[in-house]
Amino acid sequence: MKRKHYAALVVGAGIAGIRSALDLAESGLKVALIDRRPNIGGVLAQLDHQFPTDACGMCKMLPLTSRDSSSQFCMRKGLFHKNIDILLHTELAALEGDPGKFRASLRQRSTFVDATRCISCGECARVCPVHVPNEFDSGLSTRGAIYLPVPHAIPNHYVVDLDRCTRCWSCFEACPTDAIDFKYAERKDFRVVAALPDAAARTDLGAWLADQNFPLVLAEDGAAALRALEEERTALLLLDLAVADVDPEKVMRRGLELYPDLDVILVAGPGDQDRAEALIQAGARQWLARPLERTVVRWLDHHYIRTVSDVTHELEVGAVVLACGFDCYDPAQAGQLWGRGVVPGVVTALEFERMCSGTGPTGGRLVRPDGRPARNLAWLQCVGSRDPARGADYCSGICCMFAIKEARLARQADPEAQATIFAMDVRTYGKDFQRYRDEAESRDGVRFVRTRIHSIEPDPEADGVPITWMDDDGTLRREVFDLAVLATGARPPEGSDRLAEAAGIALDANGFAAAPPLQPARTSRLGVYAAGAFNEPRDIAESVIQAGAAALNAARTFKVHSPPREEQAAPAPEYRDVTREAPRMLVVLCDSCPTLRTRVDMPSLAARLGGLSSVVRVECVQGACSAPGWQAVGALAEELRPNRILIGACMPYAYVPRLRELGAQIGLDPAFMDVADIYTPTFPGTATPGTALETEVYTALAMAAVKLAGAEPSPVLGRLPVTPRALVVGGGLAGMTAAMALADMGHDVCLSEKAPRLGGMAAAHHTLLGGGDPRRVMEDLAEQVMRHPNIKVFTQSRIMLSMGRAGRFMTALATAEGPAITVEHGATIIATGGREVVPDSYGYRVHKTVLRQSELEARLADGSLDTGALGGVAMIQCVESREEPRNYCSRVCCAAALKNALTLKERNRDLPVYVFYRDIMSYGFSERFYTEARGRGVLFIRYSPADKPRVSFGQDHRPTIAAFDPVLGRELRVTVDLLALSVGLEPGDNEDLAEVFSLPTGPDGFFREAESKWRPVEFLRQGIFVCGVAHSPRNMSETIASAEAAAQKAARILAHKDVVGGRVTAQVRHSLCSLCGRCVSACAYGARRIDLERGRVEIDELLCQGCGSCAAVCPNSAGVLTGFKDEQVLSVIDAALAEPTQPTEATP
Amino acid sequence: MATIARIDIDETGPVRAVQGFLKTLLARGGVDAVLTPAHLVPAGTVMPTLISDPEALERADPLSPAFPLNAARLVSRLTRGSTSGRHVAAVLRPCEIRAFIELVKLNQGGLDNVLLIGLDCPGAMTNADFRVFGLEGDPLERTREFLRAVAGGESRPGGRSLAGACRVCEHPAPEGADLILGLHGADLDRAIPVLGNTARGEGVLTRLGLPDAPGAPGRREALDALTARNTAARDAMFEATAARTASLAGLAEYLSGCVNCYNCRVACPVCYCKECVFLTDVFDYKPDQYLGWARKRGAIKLPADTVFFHLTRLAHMSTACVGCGQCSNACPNDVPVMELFRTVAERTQGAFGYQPGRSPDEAPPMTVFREDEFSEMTGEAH
Amino acid sequence: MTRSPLTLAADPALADAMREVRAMLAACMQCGTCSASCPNAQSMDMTPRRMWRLVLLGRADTVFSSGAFWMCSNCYACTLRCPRGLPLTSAMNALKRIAGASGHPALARHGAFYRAFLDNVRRRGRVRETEMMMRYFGAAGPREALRFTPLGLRMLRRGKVRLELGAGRWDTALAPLFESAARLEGKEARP
Amino acid sequence: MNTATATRYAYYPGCSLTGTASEYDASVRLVLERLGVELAEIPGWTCCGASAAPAVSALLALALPARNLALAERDLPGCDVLAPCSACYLNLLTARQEARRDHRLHARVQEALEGEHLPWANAAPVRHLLDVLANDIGPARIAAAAQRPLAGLVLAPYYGCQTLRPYAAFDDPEHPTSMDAVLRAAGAEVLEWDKGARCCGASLSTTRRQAALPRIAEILRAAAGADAVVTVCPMCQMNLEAFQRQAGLPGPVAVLYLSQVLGLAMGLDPGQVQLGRNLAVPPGFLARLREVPPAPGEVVQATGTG
Repeated sequence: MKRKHYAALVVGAGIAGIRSALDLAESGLKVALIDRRPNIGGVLAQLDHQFPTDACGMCKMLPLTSRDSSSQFCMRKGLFHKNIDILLHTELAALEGDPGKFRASLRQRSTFVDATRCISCGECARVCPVHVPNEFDSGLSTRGAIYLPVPHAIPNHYVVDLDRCTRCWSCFEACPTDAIDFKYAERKDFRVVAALPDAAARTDLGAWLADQNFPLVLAEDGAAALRALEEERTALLLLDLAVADVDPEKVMRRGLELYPDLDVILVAGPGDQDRAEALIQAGARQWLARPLERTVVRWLDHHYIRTVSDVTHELEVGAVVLACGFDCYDPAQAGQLWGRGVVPGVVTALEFERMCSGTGPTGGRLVRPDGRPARNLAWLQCVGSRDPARGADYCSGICCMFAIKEARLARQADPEAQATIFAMDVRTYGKDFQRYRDEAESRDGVRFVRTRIHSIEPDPEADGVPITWMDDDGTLRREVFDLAVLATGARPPEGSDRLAEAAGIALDANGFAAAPPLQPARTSRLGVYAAGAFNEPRDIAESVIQAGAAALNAARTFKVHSPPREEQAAPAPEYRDVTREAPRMLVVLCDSCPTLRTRVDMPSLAARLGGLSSVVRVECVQGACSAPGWQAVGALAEELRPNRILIGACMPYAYVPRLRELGAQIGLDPAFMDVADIYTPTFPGTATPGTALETEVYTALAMAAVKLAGAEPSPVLGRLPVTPRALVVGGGLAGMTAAMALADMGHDVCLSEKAPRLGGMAAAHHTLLGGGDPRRVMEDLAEQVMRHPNIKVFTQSRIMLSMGRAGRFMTALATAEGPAITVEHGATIIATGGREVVPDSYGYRVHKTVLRQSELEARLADGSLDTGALGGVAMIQCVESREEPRNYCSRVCCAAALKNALTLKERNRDLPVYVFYRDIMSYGFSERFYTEARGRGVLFIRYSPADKPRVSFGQDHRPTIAAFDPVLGRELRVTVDLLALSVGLEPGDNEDLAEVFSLPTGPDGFFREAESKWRPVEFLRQGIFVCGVAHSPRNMSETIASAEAAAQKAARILAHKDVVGGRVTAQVRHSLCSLCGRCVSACAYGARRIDLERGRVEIDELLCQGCGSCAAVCPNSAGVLTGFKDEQVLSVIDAALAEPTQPTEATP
Repeated sequence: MATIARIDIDETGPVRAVQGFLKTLLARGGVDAVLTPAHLVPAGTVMPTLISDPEALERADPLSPAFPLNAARLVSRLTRGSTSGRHVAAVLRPCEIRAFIELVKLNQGGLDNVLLIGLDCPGAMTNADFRVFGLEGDPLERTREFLRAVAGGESRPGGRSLAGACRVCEHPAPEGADLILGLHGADLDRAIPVLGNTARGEGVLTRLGLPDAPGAPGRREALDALTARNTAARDAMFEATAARTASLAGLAEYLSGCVNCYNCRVACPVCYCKECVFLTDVFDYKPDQYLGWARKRGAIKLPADTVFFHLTRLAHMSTACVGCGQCSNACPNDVPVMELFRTVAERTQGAFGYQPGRSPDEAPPMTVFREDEFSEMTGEAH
Repeated sequence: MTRSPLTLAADPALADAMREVRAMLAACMQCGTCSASCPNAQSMDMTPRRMWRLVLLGRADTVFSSGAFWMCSNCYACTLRCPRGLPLTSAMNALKRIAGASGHPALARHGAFYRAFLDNVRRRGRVRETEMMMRYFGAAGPREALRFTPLGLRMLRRGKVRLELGAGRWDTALAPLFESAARLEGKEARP
Repeated sequence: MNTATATRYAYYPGCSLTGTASEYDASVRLVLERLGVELAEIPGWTCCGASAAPAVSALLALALPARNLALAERDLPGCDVLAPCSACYLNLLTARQEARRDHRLHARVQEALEGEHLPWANAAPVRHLLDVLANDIGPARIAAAAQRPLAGLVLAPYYGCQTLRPYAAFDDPEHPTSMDAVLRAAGAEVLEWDKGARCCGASLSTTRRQAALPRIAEILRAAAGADAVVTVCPMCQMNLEAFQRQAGLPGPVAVLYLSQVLGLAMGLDPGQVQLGRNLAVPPGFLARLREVPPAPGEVVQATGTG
């Protein structure tokens, strides 16, 4: 088999896999994207709402430059990119070879529905007698054995769930296009030889298989079986080990000798099962229990169809990205603990999400199981998380936020809804999460109860879900809720152990991919990377960042290790100029499917179309989607040389790449071609009768025809040469990581650092939670950066001025040594970091007994602190943090506190350590250290922001901390020798830089990314990227991931000779423009501005995404969209309206 | 509390008093010119006039029932992009002020160099009626007669009906003005109260040194009564118009007199396009197209696109319609354009909770996106 | 419970006695699962969660003056459910043990039943329930005995209670074990 | 786990079964005999320490039960130790599990037992009566032996705590079900309830009566739909049967040992299973029992004995 070559294989087409694939594809690399599911999108296919917008927004990930390479519609529906090949229902079976030239075997399971024939009419599902829970609705609705995995994909084909299929053939008979293929006819080529010494068994088997269409030879002994095998080619040998005359092994060996791909299936009883196992080692496929039951028919059917339908793909790939995401913990694993199955109204968060969805089983209404509206709702946090007893000594990191989101959604869906979230800690550690939570509490009245609900006990008396918990003050409370939502945590995805084996990587103790410290995208195998949540549970934004980091590593591996390959770059197609020609349109109608042919009078339709002024020829073609059909279209085009081509067929999206090819073939810009959907109106159930149907089909075609007739060639705008150099601002961990990544990929990098030496904040770390030597890492990194031939470092430099746009910026740097220098660069990475807050509270800077965590860490590291002599240490978390004006979590302070507390306990086991905290943010795998700190006797005392700890100092400066302990219900006072303050991070001097680069900053002074979830390291302004603490507080590992993600985004630009915008962009007819500015306000992409000097509205073609909002708000068509002229639109409306159903005269 | 001064009226009457006020303004108010309706010599026709010579103010008559055009567009020309540092005062009716504020929002004018003097509007006559009423006898006397009749509650002051738009106008007070000439409820034989309505207005008022007034007695009551009467008339008009235009056929009938002269568009103060889309190539149909339509439908009325023209204008401008009625005033064929616009605008403005001209800080609908609006269409909430 | 502030004064003797329990509980995160699961929490004067907290804070005085742990009926619900997998029932028993060994009369009274029981075990090898109860009443006082009278009579009627007096067959069976246990535990008690 | 062939167990009755729970002991012996299981009483067994030992001495809490395991190992090698009393069972099991978990603990206990020259390899598995009935013997054999199935009788299976927790040795410790099949095999219906694993208050009924009564009341009230509550522990049995009036129950609720129930189903008469010793077998229950039809010819067929 010829191996197809790809730069990378991405396993898992969830959000992280898609992001990685797009990142690679956009930098010009070929990617194979596979998923074991029959659809892309992962868990997000099921989710309609994402915080903070409470909407979806996944499409924001689509490429903004070179837009024509990719589909531009809802990504939950589908994704097409010219550099991405998607294989669904496919798993990685084996990965051999070395980085740069891995050999990957993929196993693709058949869906048994021919995608080229299925028209998604749904007739098959209507007749399927099977009803099983529908995974898409989390089991809240049912589906058949033939079903649509997701309701919204494009193209959307039915698939057969073979395990559930009863093979009643109803769907096969109902399918109007013969798309369902159970390989019935081909069975005659699947010869079965059954060697069964027992006569009754032979009789039974003969009878059972009588109408199964398999050629069956029944052999009564080994000799007969051997004869039968030699007689004719055989596909399957059913061999009972009880055959006595010839050693069964001999029969088997002979069979395999004759036909190497023969399936040998043994039949064994209790006595010879060991033998059977042994023979499987020798080449048998499997064994069945003697005596054979009638179920063998079904088994054979499934075995046969899998054998003949499933396919194996062999690829050569440069690198592999594993993005298999996570599975939600299944609360049923704990039996009835959470009332699953016994208490109605207990749902998982995913089920609740489906209920909130307009396309979900309840149409977006929140209802109790008895149909009454669900108003009183409870969320139970940490179901299957932070629960070592259930194998999860980690925090899933995402559930607190999705519970809050769902609580807010509930409130939106029903203003009377009351939401209660039961949680131990509310982990709002991400950017802007704290405010989101505060808003949920203050605006939406979400109630947070600090407890962990252990279980839900059924109570037949209760009108709903009874929940009992212990309040802080020790009273047992009970409340009955309409719905209880289990915030089920993240678990390694099903089959991850198999995948790990296939990919040759190690898993960690939790079952996720093991990552080396400070190499967040790496796995244990060189060249194989982990994206998204596959090596630690992560939310969308962090998954997207992680995906970018994995993509970067994959691209770097490909670049470094792949043998150079002569890629014959396809020349840019040459299109002839047809603008001056009168429209000559070829109309091709696909009439292969009977739904159209039998309902519409095709000659009459052709005749009516022929009457349109621009149409020169109307032809019918059999199966335009099939290879011969498409050749016929090509031949017609060659013959006629039309300057417009309209195709009437089904599923227009599927034709996009074909039109591109046809365009190149006949030299016609694909903008002059279109495909109109003429099949949807003909589907069973939707069809209107007779002439009305014909008119509907005609109208669809006529509309497309007049639109095409008025089409204008729209040259791709905004082609801009790229300066192959990146400017990285900031020489800390983020900046150096990004610089190294880009330099390694062969790009020039200019690194500007304002301090005299590289290192930034991370250089101040002495230890890491979980081990590792950050000093060493930082020193090595700095040295590599300094030595790298592609990197030019400017320390003590400052950015003064910057102009330009993606592909070409000019930036002036002031340096300490001499005059300002100007750097020309194609991409910019902002990595200016931040700094530790200097607090004004708790006696800091007044008493030497009060330190910041970093200072404590330093004193612990340099040995200046005698831990043995200490009588007690206290720590206060969230100092001047997580409340206005610094209302955000800095992520690193809880880890720092745990790190220092553990070090203290390590050195002095009996040293009392008290941590006063609000919520311990030990998200993800760092939860382990929280458990450990508790285990070592560190005392954690929760306080509320309304009642903070009070610190007083004695004569000897020893601090006494007094705080209300909610568990004890009284004030607690401790006197200690040292007080360490966890102060959090604040942004550096971002405002100046924001001014220079025209970048937005958020309410806390961190840079405001383009979109918090989908474009976390980008700015709305193209070509400038952000990473590290400049974006938001993050730890070293997260900083590295974001830096690599940002580097990947920059590489995406630098990898090309020029930056290309889209074909459809807005333009301004300046003579008509009144400069009212409505289009400027309406532009969602910031692509328009009023140039006051020139007195006109200017458009940045790279930023313009061709959405048309500007044209819509402009009252006099001064704002126009190429390809969507008013005249065209009016003509289309004309064509759509007022075509009376009258008998058509004969064609003139 | 706004500062209130008064313009005393002697036997020469209110118009002279207002002229005196404008003179004071030119002298001490820091303005370089005053835009005010004034009688042209010798015909007496009233037109907006930009006056910088105090003497020329003798012809000014902002109280006249003449309303030849909405002056908002003129003020926008005087203010748009002005960097001269010169200031203009403009005496305007409430609907002119509202239209001007709409234009400001659309970058067609600026508030920086203009002092808006608003009139408590007694209403105006159509051009045709004013030609009959206002051009006979001493023009200033005619104005005084008109004001007396209005104050007396006559429904046909001077024997003429007020213009249709004025009869249904629910905004007779100039809310966005810097200074308000408080005619409503005032005794026009004694004094007109001048109300400072903005910080700028109050500042100017202080500089003018006018005598203080105790307030504007009777103004609120008079305004309320007028608003109530007009609102009732307006609702009746809405009902009648809606009934006539409920179907496409009804609408075509309603607009059947339209000859595509576009006068209404030209007269419209908020139609701000440099060049209307109906004058561009978009509507340059090919001969084939006309014939095609004719063949399809058997008959096609020409000019085509009359209904389309009004629908387009409704789509573009109804949210900004201030109800000044100049469209109807301008129509040669008495198509009741104002009635249609106001009826539609009631719905379109209501949908966005938008009142054109209320405040320069309110962004026009469609230029802002609010996630929570139109949830019944987006399906976000249930 | 008093609302006065709780100051963490060092109390080495009591804190020391509880060290074993503190070690068992150290990983506690005060989630309250134990308290919500405890069938007897309503009968305790403080919830298990609060008691564990006090143990961790070394507040032996408060813990033992409360005696909530005496209410533990060894149902193991908390042990089973504790998300940290802590041996909470064992910790309860440890507290009972420390209280009993403290020699403090107030604490000793609570432990009377257990000591009477084990004393019976020591002497008899197998428990003689009737004899054991008699001894318990002797230690716990006459009111306790009166409480049981109706039950005792019912059991007597049903033939469930036999008064076995005098020596029994297993009387000395456990003597060696008790001795070596005392020796071993005594040995360990010494530093 | 025993295979079906191992039908001999080292029997540890425990002190209660020689005293207040003698009816449990008697019925266990009878029933298991009928089921073809041999019980060999551990010679010289002594008290396991009950709930008292852990509250007094950590070492004795393990050494007392370990002594009995050592005896069984020495005198009945190869047998699983079967305990019908849940408290004994848990003490024995705890000794076994803790010693397996912590070899130093194992050594200490061994040291304590050295005085008697009693080696303890910790080799014998510890099994609860219910475990043996449900899993070793199995419903099929029980059904086969049930000559007088208790058709029409609704029984509430009550497991108590120490049968199930903390080790979860043979059943779901929160929602146990092992008794269901056993009771159904006896021909009875099983009450669907959620109190089977609730605590009865245990020795609090002695030390803190007022604290225990609400527990008892909660359980018995929930059993309202059943003809009887079925127990597998003398402590639970005592608490549930002895304090019904104090707990404020409106009327008496029958409480029987599982072995008594099985005995009745096997055709033993109430006297043989010593129903007369139970403190709570109201007349109504005896009447219901008489309604159960005498064994018809076609007794419930044993299915799939394998």
